[in-house]
Amino acid sequence: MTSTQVIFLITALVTIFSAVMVVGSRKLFHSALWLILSFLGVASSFALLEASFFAIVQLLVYIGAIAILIIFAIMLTRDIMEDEWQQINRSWGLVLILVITIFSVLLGLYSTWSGFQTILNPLGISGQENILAFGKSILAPDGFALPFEASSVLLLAAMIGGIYIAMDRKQEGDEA
Amino acid sequence: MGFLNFLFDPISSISTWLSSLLAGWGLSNEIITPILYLIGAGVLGTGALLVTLLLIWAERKIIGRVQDRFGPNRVGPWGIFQSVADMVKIFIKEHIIPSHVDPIPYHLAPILAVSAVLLSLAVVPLSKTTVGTNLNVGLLFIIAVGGLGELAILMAGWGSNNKYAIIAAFRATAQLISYELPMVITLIIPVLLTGSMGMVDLVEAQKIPFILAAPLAALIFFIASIAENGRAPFDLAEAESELVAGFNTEYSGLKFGMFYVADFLRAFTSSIIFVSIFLGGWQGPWAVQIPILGFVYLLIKSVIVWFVGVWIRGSLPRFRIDQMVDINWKILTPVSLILVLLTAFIDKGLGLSSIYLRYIVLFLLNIGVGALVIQLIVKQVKKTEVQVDVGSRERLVARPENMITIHHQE
Amino acid sequence: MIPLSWYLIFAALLFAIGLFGVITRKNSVAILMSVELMLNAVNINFLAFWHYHTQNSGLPQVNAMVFVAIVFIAAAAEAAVGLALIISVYRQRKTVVVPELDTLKG
Amino acid sequence: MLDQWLYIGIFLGISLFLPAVAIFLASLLSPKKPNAIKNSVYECGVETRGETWVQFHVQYYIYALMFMIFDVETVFLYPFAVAYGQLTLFAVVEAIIFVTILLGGFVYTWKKGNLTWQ
Repeated sequence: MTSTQVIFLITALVTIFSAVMVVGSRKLFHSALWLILSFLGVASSFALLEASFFAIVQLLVYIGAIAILIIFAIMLTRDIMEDEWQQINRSWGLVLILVITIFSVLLGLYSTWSGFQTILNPLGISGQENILAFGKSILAPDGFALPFEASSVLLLAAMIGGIYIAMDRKQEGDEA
Repeated sequence: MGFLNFLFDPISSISTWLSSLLAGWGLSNEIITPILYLIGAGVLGTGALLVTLLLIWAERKIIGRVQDRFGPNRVGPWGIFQSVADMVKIFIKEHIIPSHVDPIPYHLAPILAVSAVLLSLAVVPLSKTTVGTNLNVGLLFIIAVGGLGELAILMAGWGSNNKYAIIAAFRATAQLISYELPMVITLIIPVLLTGSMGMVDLVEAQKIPFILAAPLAALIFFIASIAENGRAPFDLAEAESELVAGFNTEYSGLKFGMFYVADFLRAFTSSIIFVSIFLGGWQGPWAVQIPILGFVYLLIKSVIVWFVGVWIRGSLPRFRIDQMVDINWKILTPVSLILVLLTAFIDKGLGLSSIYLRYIVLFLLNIGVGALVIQLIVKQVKKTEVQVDVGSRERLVARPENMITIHHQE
Repeated sequence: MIPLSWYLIFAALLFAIGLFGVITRKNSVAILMSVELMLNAVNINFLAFWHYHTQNSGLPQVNAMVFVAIVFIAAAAEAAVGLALIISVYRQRKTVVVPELDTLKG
Repeated sequence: MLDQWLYIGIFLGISLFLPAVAIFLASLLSPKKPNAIKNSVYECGVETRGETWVQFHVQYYIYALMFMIFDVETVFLYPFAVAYGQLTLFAVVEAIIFVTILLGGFVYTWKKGNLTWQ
């Protein structure tokens, strides 16, 4: 058991625990806070995988933007009664069995693969090589230039669609 | 010679000495590194918090002079121990915890607020040889940890269980995320010029500071970082003279003090960051040979930038919320996006090899875009300006539409 | 140092929890949060395999990185439109609880 | 690489630890005399009625959404900026098209008046 493994196990446990709390919390705002903690855990596992850029983007996009957007939406749709409601469907036992089945089937499939037990060693990349290769590939016409432009269109659609849906023309000006 | 080396570069000398000392005790490398890191982080964090005491005093003094007051002048010479006295007082004040607070967010928020400010120091190179850590995505790291500060504000607002606190928290967060956008976008320009996101590479690439290649970008970044600090003229979220107190209404004692510390410290760290990105950081004459000199340069530059920030705080009146929103979304963000595009296109299109020519072209480009923007703003203001006949008996009511502002054309 | 299997199990667990949340939670914002968990699990898998392939070939691999970036973009788009829909529904029906949104029921 | 992240982790620990210890010490030193009035919610002296329940204006959401969309761009724009020195003019134009498409959405939102504070 090396120290890296211990660090990984701690982050994984924290992440899994907070993910459980996201699903299990009664208050929505608490769910959102647990969600942020699990995003942080995922970011640190990205860092352990030496994908620094994505660890930071995880912080920037998920915690800095998506989590805040979710919290804003929670505040916009908050209801006085929310905490008294039954938060989970009554048939959750069935779903639990289904989910455990899916999980064990996944594990079974993984374990038949020969590379499953590979030890991941440090890559020894501390400079910009990864990001540079990534940057070049998304702009190379024989690389990923098309997905790159398509994602811009996706974002455009999300922006216009989101704003169009969220803005309500009839009730303008009813600010609290 | 050894002594001279120590004098020129004390921090790395100490760390070399410490690591050899620990190795002498038979510790393996795997333990020495974390211990050194722990000591380094501890010294940096404690030092920053202690410097805050000085910063608070200096800022109060400067603001006092700007507003034609004395500022603190009773405790010690020039009142220099005023913030020490304040600290002692705030330490022994009662922590009033209002009923029905949401305990975890309420208690965690002040801690997180300070932590978010301190963390950005971890990647800033303090001299040629001294840097917390040379993370290869340091620049983005600095922006990302700023997001933790927004989180602290939201948690404080929610946890307090107070209508005003939560409204203020939402206002503050909306302002912070809005102004984070021009920061994120303008910082692409230094990365374009360097080809690296590491802070060490970024500073070392600035034999000529980037502010000469991108003055407009630096200006936008500076304005955005003032707004990120939530200080005048962008202090709508805790307009001291208008609202209750902002998101920290329900905090008292040292918990409030932590928000206060975070506020004053952030003013300084953001100027350190500005200096590192646009003004060459520790670069200066003989800074390579004598690293300690680089640290001095960094401090001098940062203090100057910080002073400009305080000066602005003392001089400018507060913006209204619609002006604050307009400045960001209708000026800073579009201008910074267009500036990035133009910089990338013109620099690549001309393909100049001489660094001086490149800088001159980019400088002219920035000035040109800046002049154009100012012209547009002036035109827009003229269009919406309301002519007031001072002699007439009718007076305009102080309403947003009657003021000189940049209005959206419906 | 860390076996690939740990990352895969970790990601599968996170995915399972997210899936459980998506199916069982009643509040639509909570469902969206669970979807974000699942997307995160997918990203862990992508990056674990990225590390694996980079280690095997010795060169920086870009395919997985592009996938992760697209997942980020898709997550952002999904959150933007999803939450906007929730806000819009809330405004008309004063509820965000999925079982109560049963207008289409016969 | 992992070393650098280790430092960040340790620094995060320290930067959480220092204020936490300060607050803990202060809570030991400070007097504790709570009473109902002192602990009531600070809302201009009037007793609060109902829960802290405020309906927020949707404008906040619009700004958060715009911020998120442009923030996500960084996933592509920063790697582009890092690779910039080795790119051809054609590749730079591609990136410009990428941003211009989004700028189109920005202009649309602006013209619709959704960026103006209401």
